[in-house]
Order: sequence, then C-alpha cells, then structure tokens
Amino acid sequence: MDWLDLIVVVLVALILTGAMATLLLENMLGAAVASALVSLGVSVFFVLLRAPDVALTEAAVGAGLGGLLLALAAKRLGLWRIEVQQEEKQS
Amino acid sequence: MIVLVLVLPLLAAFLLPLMPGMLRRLIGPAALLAVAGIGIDLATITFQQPVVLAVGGFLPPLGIVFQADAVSAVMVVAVALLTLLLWPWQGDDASVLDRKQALTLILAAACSGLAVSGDIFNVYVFYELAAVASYGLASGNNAAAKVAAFRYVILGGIGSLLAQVGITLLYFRTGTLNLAHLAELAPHTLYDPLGMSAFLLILLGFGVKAELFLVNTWAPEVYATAETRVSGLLAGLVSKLVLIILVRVLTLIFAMTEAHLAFLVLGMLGTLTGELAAYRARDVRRMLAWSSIGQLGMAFVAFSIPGPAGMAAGLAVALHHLIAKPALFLLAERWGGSLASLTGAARKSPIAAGLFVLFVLSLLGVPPLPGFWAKYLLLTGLAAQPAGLWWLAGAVVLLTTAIEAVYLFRVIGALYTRDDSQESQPAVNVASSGILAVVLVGAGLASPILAAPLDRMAAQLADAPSYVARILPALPMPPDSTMPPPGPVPSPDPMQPPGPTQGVTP
Amino acid sequence: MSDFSLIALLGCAIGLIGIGFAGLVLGRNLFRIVLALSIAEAGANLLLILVGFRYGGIAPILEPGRTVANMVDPVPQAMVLTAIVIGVGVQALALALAIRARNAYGTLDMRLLRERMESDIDRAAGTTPDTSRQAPAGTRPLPPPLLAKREPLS
Amino acid sequence: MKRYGTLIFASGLAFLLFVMFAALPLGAPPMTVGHAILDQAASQVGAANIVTSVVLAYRGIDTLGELSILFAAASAVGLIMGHARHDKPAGAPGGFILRAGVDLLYPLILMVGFYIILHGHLTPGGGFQGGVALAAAIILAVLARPGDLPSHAALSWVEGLAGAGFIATGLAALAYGHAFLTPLLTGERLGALVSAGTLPVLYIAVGLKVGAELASLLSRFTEEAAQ
Amino acid sequence: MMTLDNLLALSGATTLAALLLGQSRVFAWLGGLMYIGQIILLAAMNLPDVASFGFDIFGQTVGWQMDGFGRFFALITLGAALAAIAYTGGEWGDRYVQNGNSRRTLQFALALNVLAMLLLLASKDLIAFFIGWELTSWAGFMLMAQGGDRALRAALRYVPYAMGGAMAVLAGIVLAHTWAGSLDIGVLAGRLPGLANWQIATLLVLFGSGFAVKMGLLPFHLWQAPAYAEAAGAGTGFLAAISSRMGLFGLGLLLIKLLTLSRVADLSFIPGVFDAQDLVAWLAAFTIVLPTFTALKQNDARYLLAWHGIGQSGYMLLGLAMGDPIGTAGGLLHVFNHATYQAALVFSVFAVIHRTGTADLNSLGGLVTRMPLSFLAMLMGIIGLAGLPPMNGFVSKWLVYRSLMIDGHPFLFLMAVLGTLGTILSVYKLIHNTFLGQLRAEHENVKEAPWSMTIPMLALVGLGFLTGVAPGLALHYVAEAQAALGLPVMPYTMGGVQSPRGDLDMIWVVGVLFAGFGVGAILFYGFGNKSKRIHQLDNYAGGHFLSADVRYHYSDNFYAGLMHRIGPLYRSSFTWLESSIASSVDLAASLMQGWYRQVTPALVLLIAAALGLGWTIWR
Repeated sequence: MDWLDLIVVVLVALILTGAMATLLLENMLGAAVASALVSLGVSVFFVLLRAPDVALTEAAVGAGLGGLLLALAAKRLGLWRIEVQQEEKQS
Repeated sequence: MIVLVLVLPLLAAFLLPLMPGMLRRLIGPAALLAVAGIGIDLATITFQQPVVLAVGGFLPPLGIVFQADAVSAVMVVAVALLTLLLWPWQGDDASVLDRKQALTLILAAACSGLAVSGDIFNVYVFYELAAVASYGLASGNNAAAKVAAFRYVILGGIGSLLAQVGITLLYFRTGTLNLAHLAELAPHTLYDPLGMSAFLLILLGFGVKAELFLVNTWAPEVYATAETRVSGLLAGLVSKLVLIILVRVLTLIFAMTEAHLAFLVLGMLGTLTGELAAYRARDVRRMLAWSSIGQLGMAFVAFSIPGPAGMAAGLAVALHHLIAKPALFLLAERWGGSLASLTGAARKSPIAAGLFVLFVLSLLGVPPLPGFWAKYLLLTGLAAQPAGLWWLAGAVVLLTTAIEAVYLFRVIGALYTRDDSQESQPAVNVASSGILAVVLVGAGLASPILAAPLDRMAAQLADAPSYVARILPALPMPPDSTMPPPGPVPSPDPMQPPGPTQGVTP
Repeated sequence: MSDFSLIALLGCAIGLIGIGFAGLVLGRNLFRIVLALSIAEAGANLLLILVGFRYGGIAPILEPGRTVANMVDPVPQAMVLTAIVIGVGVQALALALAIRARNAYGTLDMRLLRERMESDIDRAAGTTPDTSRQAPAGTRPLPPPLLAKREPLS
Repeated sequence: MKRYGTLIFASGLAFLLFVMFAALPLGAPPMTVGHAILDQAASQVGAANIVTSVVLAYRGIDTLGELSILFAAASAVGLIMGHARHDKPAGAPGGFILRAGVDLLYPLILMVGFYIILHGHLTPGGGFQGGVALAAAIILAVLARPGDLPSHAALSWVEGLAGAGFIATGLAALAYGHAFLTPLLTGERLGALVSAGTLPVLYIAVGLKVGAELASLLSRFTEEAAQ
Repeated sequence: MMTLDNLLALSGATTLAALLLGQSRVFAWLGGLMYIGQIILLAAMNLPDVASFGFDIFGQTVGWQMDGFGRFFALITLGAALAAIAYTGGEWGDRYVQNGNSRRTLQFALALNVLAMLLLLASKDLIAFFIGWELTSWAGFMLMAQGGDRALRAALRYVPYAMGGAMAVLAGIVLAHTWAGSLDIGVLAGRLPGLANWQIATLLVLFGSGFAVKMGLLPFHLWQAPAYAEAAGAGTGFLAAISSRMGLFGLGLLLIKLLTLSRVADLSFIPGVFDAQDLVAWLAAFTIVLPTFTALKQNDARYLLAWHGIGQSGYMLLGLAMGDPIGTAGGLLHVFNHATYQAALVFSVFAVIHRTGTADLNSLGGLVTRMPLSFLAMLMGIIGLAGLPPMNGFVSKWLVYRSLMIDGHPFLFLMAVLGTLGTILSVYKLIHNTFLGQLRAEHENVKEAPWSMTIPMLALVGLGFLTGVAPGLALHYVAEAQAALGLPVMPYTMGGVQSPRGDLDMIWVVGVLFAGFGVGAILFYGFGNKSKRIHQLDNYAGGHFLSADVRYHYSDNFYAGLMHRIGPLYRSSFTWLESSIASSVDLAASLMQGWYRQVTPALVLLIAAALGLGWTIWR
C-alpha cells in the first residue's frame, strides 16, 4: 500500500463519482464537463499503465476535442440555460 | 490484389469530392466495377485454392492477414454488383449526392473488408466503418429518420462496446488477434466458461447488424424511415457479411456445442418473432423489415448445424435472401405504404407486380425457384441432426413459412384488386429488380450446376484445420523470435482447468 | 504498480462500463445518452489497456538503455488508439442526429421522440397505429379479413 | 420498476465482468504476439516508438479503416447538418482577449501539432494527437472570428489528398513488389528524425487527415452555433 | 414418337402460346387442337415411359415417368381442359373480356394448370412430385383468382391452407429422405413399409394432411367451395372437374403404393376394432355426408355444386380406402364420372348466369321452356350426380357400395347411402328452382345459351351417358391404374363387372330402363293424348286467375320442413375452428409487434448480456 496505490484509489473514486455526476447532474453542461473530467482521469491512468501515446490521445480527443464538441452541441441544443431544462422536464 | 477490393472504393470515396463535374459521378461506379472484376478473378482462383495475403509483409500472426476463400470472393462480387444496383444515381442536391455516394462507397469498402479480413480486431474496425457509413445513410430525409437513426446509433454503440469487451477477453486469454492463431490456441484456452462468455459478447455485439434476435429492434424503425435503397443495402448486404463473420468466429474459434446452441435458439426466436410481427404489419416497408428479420433468423438456424451441410444450407439461405430482399425493397419504394393504398397497382405497372410475385414465391420456397433449394437444404440438414431442438427448429421454419405466405399474399391481393388510382413504378427500380429477377430465375434454372460450387464454398467455410494451416504454415516465426510456442497459456487461477474440448469437431 | 491498484483499476474500468450502461438504458435525454456512451467507451478502453499491462513494465519506446524484455504489450495500445478515434466520430454523429431530432420535434426526451416518430411513420405509411399506446384495447383495427362476407351475385 | 431492474442488471453485468477479469492473470498477460512484435519491431520497421510501428506497419489497415471512419463520420455529419448557411449573418466575434490570444496561439499550436506529427515515430504522440492539435488551432481561429469560416472546399481538399496519400504510400510498396503498406526504406538509424522509412510520411498523411476531418466536424457545429 | 418428352413439350408450347396470343378468341381453337394433340399423345403412349430429361442435385436424381395411374388422371385433366377452352371460345369469353377481365390470363392459367398437373402426375421421385405439387397449387390459385375481386378474396383464403399443406408435404419428404435414404418413389415403395410404426404414423399424418387440404377432405375443406364457386365459369368447370383430385392422386400414391394399406392398418387405435385405415374411411364418409347437407342449404347454384364437389370426393377416397379391386376400381372410376357430369352441371349453371345474370336459386325458375338444351344437360348431370341409371355415376357408386358390403362395413354403407339421399334432395332443389315452375316475368325473352356453351356440356353428358351404358371404355384405364398401383385388377367387361359375388351389366340395366319408358310412352301416346299446351298464366288457383306478379312457385325457403328438422344441426363448427386459429395467430402476432415496438432495446441487450454471462459462468 504505497503512495501510488493511494493516488490510484483516490483517482478511481473521483472518476466513478464523476461518472455518476454525468448521469445525475441537472445541468447538462455540468454533465458534459464531468464526462470530460472522467476521460482526463482515465488518461492519467493510461500514463500509469505505461501507455503515453494513448494517454496523449485520450487527453486530446476525449477531454479536449470531445469536450469542445459536447459544449458546442450543448449550445446548439440550447442546453446552456437552466430554464430550458425546466421546461424540458415539463414537456 | 486482395487488398484492392478494399482500397479502390476507399480511394474513390476520398477523391470523389475533388473530382470535376462528370468524373465525380462516374468514379464511384467505375471503382465498383473494378472491384467486381477483381472479385470474379479472385473467385476463379479461390474456388481451386484460397488465397492469403499478409498485409504489410509481416508474417502472421504478427500483422493483419487477409484471407480470401470462395465465400469471400462470392461475397465481394455480390457487394460490388449489389451496391452498383442500389447506387444513388440521382439526388436532390449535388453536395448531398456527393456525400451519399461517398458513404455508399465506404459501405462497400467495409463490406468487402469484412469479407476478406482474417483478424478479429480488424473485423471490428471494418464493422464500425460499415456501421458509421450506414448510420449516415440511414438518417434519410425526414425527421422520423433522424430519431430512428439516433436509436440505431445508440444500439450499435452498445453492441460494439460489448464486442470490444469480448475481443479484450479473447486477447487476454490468448494474446493474439489473428483468427487462425486463435483457432489454433482455442481448444486449450477458450473452451471454458470465459471463452463462451467472450463468444456471447461478440455474438450480441456484432449481432446488432446481423439482425440477430434481441438486438434487432432497430430494423423496423430504420427500414420504415430510411430510403428504400439504403434499406435494401442494410437488409441485403451488410447483414449477410456480418453473418459470415459470425459464422467464421463460430466455426474457427468456438466450435462448441453451446455456441451452436446459442446460434440455434436465437435464430429460432428471431424467425418466430419476425414472421409473426410481419403477419400483423400494415405497411409493406415494415412488413419487409420484419420478414428480413425472420429470414436472417432462418440463416442463423441453418448455420447452427455443425459441419458442411449446415454451411451449405446457411449459404444458400443467405445468398437467396441477398438477392430477393433488395429487389423487394426496391419495389417498395413506390409501394411502401399501407395495403389499402396499393389497390390497383398491378394495373398500372404489371411488370413490377409480376416481379413482386416472383420474388414472393421465391421467398416462400416455391420450386423450381432457388428459395426452395435453400429451404430444402436447411430442412434436410436439420432432419439429419438428432431429434430435439433441431427438429423443433425445422417445425418453426415450416410454420413461419405458412404465416409468411399469408401476409405476403395479402400484399399481392391488394396489388391485383381492381382500382385505377395509382401511379406507375419508376423505371429504374423496375429495371434493377428485373436484373435481380433474371439472376434469381437463372439461379433457379441452373441450380443443378450451382450445387457443386455451393458445396465447395461450404466445405471451405467449414474446414477449420486447413484454414489454420493456410495462414500459419507451421508457425512462421523467424529463428530469433522469443515467441513462446502456442499452447496453454499459464493461467495461475484454479478456476479453469484446460477445458475438455467438448463440442463439435469441425 | 501493485496488484491491489491493478484490481482497483479493473474495478474502475468495469464500474465505468456499468455506469455507462445504466445511463444508456435509463437516460431519457439524448444528450445524456451520448455522454453515457462515451463514458462506457472510456471504461472499455481502460480495460483494454489494463489487459496489456505487465508488472514492472515500461513504455514500448526504444531508447538507448532500454530493453524490450520488460516492455508492456504495444498491441492493445494501438487498438485503443483506434477505438478512441472511432468513439469520437460516433459521438459527433450522434450529437448531430440529436440536434436535428430536437429541431424537428422540439424535445430531447427519448420517449416523446419515439412516440412522435412512430406516429410520423404511421402517417407516412397511411396506416393506423395499433399498439395499445396509441389506441386503447378493443378499438384496435384487426387485420383485413381473408374472405369478405359473401353477397349474392348481382 | 424499470429503473430498479436496470440497476440490478447493470450491477450484475459489472459484477460478472469483474469476476471474469479478476480470475485472469492481471499484470501477466500472455503477450503471444506482443513479445514477437517487441523483438522484431526495431529490425523490421525501425521506429523507436513501437506503438507507432504497430499502428502504422503491423496494423496499418486498422489505421486506414479508422481514417475512413472519421471521413465517413464527417460526411455523415455534413449530410445530417446540411450546408453552412452563409446568408445568415455570422455571430458576434469573440472578445478582444480571445482574438488576441488566438492570434498569438494560432501559429504556435500549428507548429506544436506538426512537431508532434513529425516525431510520432520517435516519441509518444503522432498523427492523431498532432492532427487533434491542428484541428484545435483551426477551431480556435473559427471561434475567434466566426465571420471568415475555413472554406470547406479547402478542408475537403486536404482530407481527400491526405487519405489518397496514405493509400498511395501503401500502394507504392505494392509497386516495389511488396505487400500493401509494407514499410519501405527502413534504415537502421534508430532514433533519428529521418528514419523508419515511409512511416513519417504515413503519419503526416494521418495527421493532416485527422486534423481536417475533426476541423470540418467541429466547424459544422460552430456554424450552427454561430446563429 | 408418342413419348412423355413430346407430351410435356407440347404442353409447354400450349402454355407459351396461351401467354402470347391467348387474348384473341381464336386461340380457343388453336388451344383446343393442342389439347387434343396432347390427349392423342397420352392415349397412344405405351407405358411406363420415362422422360429423357432430368437432373441430379444434392445427391438426388430428379426425373419424370408416366405410368398408368398418372395417365388415368392426366386424361381426365386434358379432357376437362378441352371442354373448358371450348367454353371460353364463344360469347361467354367475349362477355368475360367486356367485364374487364383478361382472357389471356385465363388461358395462360388454364394451360399452366395442365402443364403443372402433367408434371405432378408423371413425377418419378418426391422432389419432382413436390415441384409439380407447388406448381399445381399456385397455378390453381391463379385460376381461382381470375374474374373479379370476389374471386381474388376467395382465392386468398386458399393461401394459408395451400402453404400449410405444402409445408406438411415438404416435412414428410424430408423425413422420408432421412429415414429411407432415398427419394425415388420406386425405391421408397420398397423401403417405407419397413419403418417403425411411429414413423409410418408421422409420414401418414404429414403427407395425408397435405393431400387432404388439396382434396378438400374434412376438416380442411372450408376453402374449396367459395374458391371454386367464385372463379370464372370455364375455370370453375376445370377446377371442379379435376383440380382437387390431385389430392386424391397423392393419397392413393401414399396409402396404396408407398405405405401400403396393410401397414397403415397396423396402426390400430383400438386393437382389432379401429385402425388408421378405418380412420381414413370414416373421414371419407363424413366428407360425403356433411358437405352434401351443407350443399342442401345453399341458395347460390355455384356454391351448391361446389359443396357437392367436396362431398363426391368422399366416395372416391372411400373406395380407395377399401383397398380391394372392386372398391378401388369404383373410387377411381368415380373420379372420371364425377369429372364428366360436374363439369356439365357447372357449365349449364354458368349458361343460366350468362343469360339471366344471376345464380340465386330464389330468383330463377321456369327456364326449361327458354333454355331446353341447358335443361337437358343439367337433368342428365344431376341424374349422374345422384348416382342413378342410366348415367355413369351409378356404376361407380354401385362398385363402391358393393365393396363396402363385401368387406362388411355396414355403417360406412349407411353413411354413403345417407349422402346419396342428401345429394338427391339438393340436386332436385337445383333443377327445380332453376328450370321448373313459374317463369319469371323478367326472364320472358331469355334465349338458349350459344352453341359455344351448349356443345361442351352436351358432349360431356353424352360422354357420361356413353360410359354409363358401356363402362368398359373407362374401366380399361382404371384397370391400368390399378395395375400401376400394384393392386389386383378387377375383371371387367364392356357392360360392366363380372365377379363371383355378383355381376353388373349396364347394357341390360339401360335396356330395361328404356323398355319401361317405352311402355309408358306407348300407353301415353297410343291411347289418346289428352294434353294440350296453354300459357302458364292461363290458369286459376283457389278461384282466382293468376297474374305474373303473383308467385305460385314456392322456391324461397326450400325444404322448409326438412330444414326445420335438421337446421339446428348446422353448427358451422369448422368455420369456428378456422376463425379461432386465425385469431390466435393474430393475437400472437400483435404480442410480437408489441415486443418490437415497445421494448427498450438497450435494456434488453443489458439483460441478455447479463443472463448470458451468468449462464456460461454458473453452468
């Protein structure tokens, strides 16, 4: 049980909570950010697992570009405002 | 040369948007014609001796291997010609047409790649390629198509996720991705619950596009909303190639009784549910969608029969459906509505109605049309098996055929009811389905001649040892390799003893 | 990396897959469904990398002073590179479809979208919807009778 | 009801997967093929980054398929989204900070991207990562100045030519009598910038294509977002 | 020269010619000549004749061979086709075309039926048999569907029966191939009787139900009456004459040649009392009685005849099921006889429809003075149908009764006699309501049917009378068929039968009959004929003179008393069975649609994956 395991455990907990948050957050934008954070954490794991290429790709594609994509799509879907979701829930 | 069947359409698709005016419309069909030529050339070779290509010049199992046997060659030819028949010739808008043609080319490339690939992860990549292209094509012109395509994307995504997990499991157990190498290692490493689980995951994952029961709920929605040409491609072509891939996985790697049983049960359920649902369908498109689900279930049942007999039956069913269903979808472009809206259509376009009747009769297996031989092979193969589930499957096939007759003849009755408020079929569709009808009738008349090649294809498909020997000629590892000889992977856990190689020996 | 942390990573990967699945099934909002799919894919990729890892392994990059003897398996890394790029393509596709669907039907709720799609299909085909959701039991149209009532020849 | 069933089955599936994988030798994979590749990659391909040699040489067809998947996704998104409505007034340009920052960063990011691509066969990173950087640069420019969008014509030219270049490099091997995508001119100068024969060429093609595809993908969304 | 090849080639040429130039009325002559040519080829063929073509596929040899059994049916087929095409040649065909139908399609369907039946009757192995079977089914469907939407709907009801039957036959073929290792009929005839009892029973059920559907045997008979009645006139004649006899052909092949009646009799439900052979016989008996009394209820002449067609097939199967020379000879002879008078009756009914525009028995009557030839044809026809001398129907029924008595089946005999009683009653209703009694005012100036319609029916009843007087003409081919089936041949003479247990010489019977008529005529005309002809309304009843608007010819609610007695017995249980099966299939179908439309795919996939993994791991 050295410090690396500690980091791993904490990171795992954070990632799983992030994943839960993605499903549970009311605000879609927050959910998108959470999913981006999840892939960021996963890329950290890739570094730990001696896969630098994959880590780089996951960070760039999953977190960076994917997050940008999600954000743009969310704006296009009118999810940047909370009240939209309110009336979404009514409908 | 094998690689060209995959590369040429891709090249055409990449360069299509850059082509000037006239050339832009011609490059796609030209590429497909070239692929068809190569495929025919390939068939002439592979019917004697299958061909193996180590892509990148790396000896298997290091690199990716392309393997073309008779089945692959026939499938490549079918891909090229059928795509050419269902080619989106005229579209609303130039750029839209560009994209449709590019996606169709990519779909063709992915299908021929599936036909020749000999590496499980490469198969996964081509499957995804076909999936993405068909998502794009299926998101047709109307709004409902968008929703249907979204649901399709999600289901396909889940499927490929499961398949990826299954492939991960395979790789973890054997440390290789080459189908032949997997087949060699399988008896020691994969004939146990974990291997079976990997098979189930791969089956469920890839089964989405093969319209396997439990994961085929997308079919009615998509076929009802997408353009009928796309529906024809999906139902006729893509499903068959994924089916062939699943059969390769079954016969090469997982030749276990349980695996065959899974094929049999899922196929039987698919046939039953599909045909029954089609019995109650009100409009022709969804009726055809459900009927294709049923037909593919029949193909699964056929392939579940171990040995060359089952392969021959399955190939016959699949190839027949590959010819008949796209033609029906082509005719359904104009006649896709409710039965009530079809009255009197036969008066306006008698030839199209005649073709419809012809294909329906062949689907029902009325001799001397080829559908009958497919059904005959299937039933004889099932009857040769020990009584039990297999005979039950035979009963199901017979019963559902009677049901199929009822609902398909409802359509025919509507077509021939007297009424003069109809517009005639577009000539292109009639011509294309006419070509398919010529193929069908020719196959029916030449069935005594075609029997031998079919048996040859079936024998090659069912013969796992020679497949392995073909690709891995005695472990072609250079001497300096520290590669451990293939054998039982040292697995510390006591949970799986090297499972007894129960099951069917291909 | 100790055995314990490997197990923890395994739990993380499979937990991501499970959570993603649950979100895929339960999510009603298209956007959330896409997110769930990407999360599950991340889990699957992590699983694949995990499978290629060896104790005390080093990154598969040849440099002076590094031997290939204890490098991790490069093949799963290549597979994951492919899978990640595939994932982003599918994600973009799904998002575009979601945007179009919302423009057309004015909602992101999967159930509402599904019902409206069904009714659209039925209207386009000119058939009457006969699932109990649209028509209460008893008022569903039966299939056309195979033989109509026989009237005397006139 | 459905909620609970879903949770039960999802957790059940996760548990089963966990049991299955935990029963396997984590951390000690068989590496049947992996060992062989590790041994021979240097001599056969000559790229310091073995992952690169796997991606481009051993499993080059996968990469080609992946590029085509991106291409298919881009054209499918274009098909779904329709074309950019240029008649509509472009949205408000980004603030001063954004524009100034972009003017500063734009060449920098491009340079980084090309660096990553060119060193893909030596260090971690390569075509995909560099391509993503290129796309990010383009998108930043778009966000800063929504008025002058990157012309899709140019992007599609890059896409098409890059993809064709990849295939052409593969076919060149065919012309030399080797199999498709056989790495050529693989010298022994391990670790040098100009080494590993045609791999850097392939990676340049991959990078350009990925960048162009992702840029066109994202710009579609930005266009729609711009109104 | 006179080979099966030429016969099939000529038949194919006829089909092609019908497709090309069937639209013109002149084709009736050409086609008629071609049918005559086929008849000559067939009759002059020396049997058995093996076709030179044929092919091997999947280890099976598919070939064709004509033997006496097939030739007997084939001759009837060609004769019926000849009569039918003659019927289409004249005014009837023109009217048919005027009503918006296509004569080309009708001729093509007719020729295709003939070709398909020839292929079926000449099949050498079971694959060829199934090819012919399916072709016959769908060509028959095509012929039934001609002539308007009502015919089409009626034919659509035939589809599930036909496909179900075909699938049962296919299953039987596959099982026979699996168990006996061959599909050649000759080989199977040697091997099948050696199978175990349950295998024999399975084959009997599968093949039998498939053939019973085509033949209209209970309980598979519901499709036949509407499908045959609603078809176009010439088609109805052909169908009623021969089409459903293909089922009888199959049953004969199955019961007598393939499985052999002795093996069938081994399957005993109550040992010594009731076995499978009795079951077949009793099915036949019920097929005689129930449809005949259903016919009694009909008010549409076409439906009445169609129901009789179903009933009469019971006599044929009853005769075959006896298995002795006399019985089988009676059954087979009845096929031929029934074809002659049934076609004649149909033709005369359609002649009435052609002239008056209706077949409703409640709105006809008194046409004897207007259409005497049609009346004559119908009179002779119903005499044959009722099985009375001097027509040929008497001979075949006598043979069947005879074998029933000899083999000692008194109850079956009673059933047969009961059926004959019902037949007599209903055919009397037919001719009375159509031709006798008061002529309707609107039918005052109805003319006799044109020659193109009267000649075929008169020729048919003439043939019936001829073979009634001299059954030996037909018994020659019957004996041939018996020999081909491997049965002992019944000794016959030109006048009838000579057996140690009783003779029948129709020449004497007819002679006595006409002697009686002659005496009556001498008495009537010789001793002053007091009758004088007046108009039918120049008359009075109950002190009132009659007028055309008063009905004094009670054709409505015919047999009121009888119906009052047996009416409650009509339960229409079979219709209930059919509709309940259909609705249960529909229920299952709607369940499946619910599955495909309302299920959440992701959840299903999740559950499937979880359960599958659980199954594999904890198995």
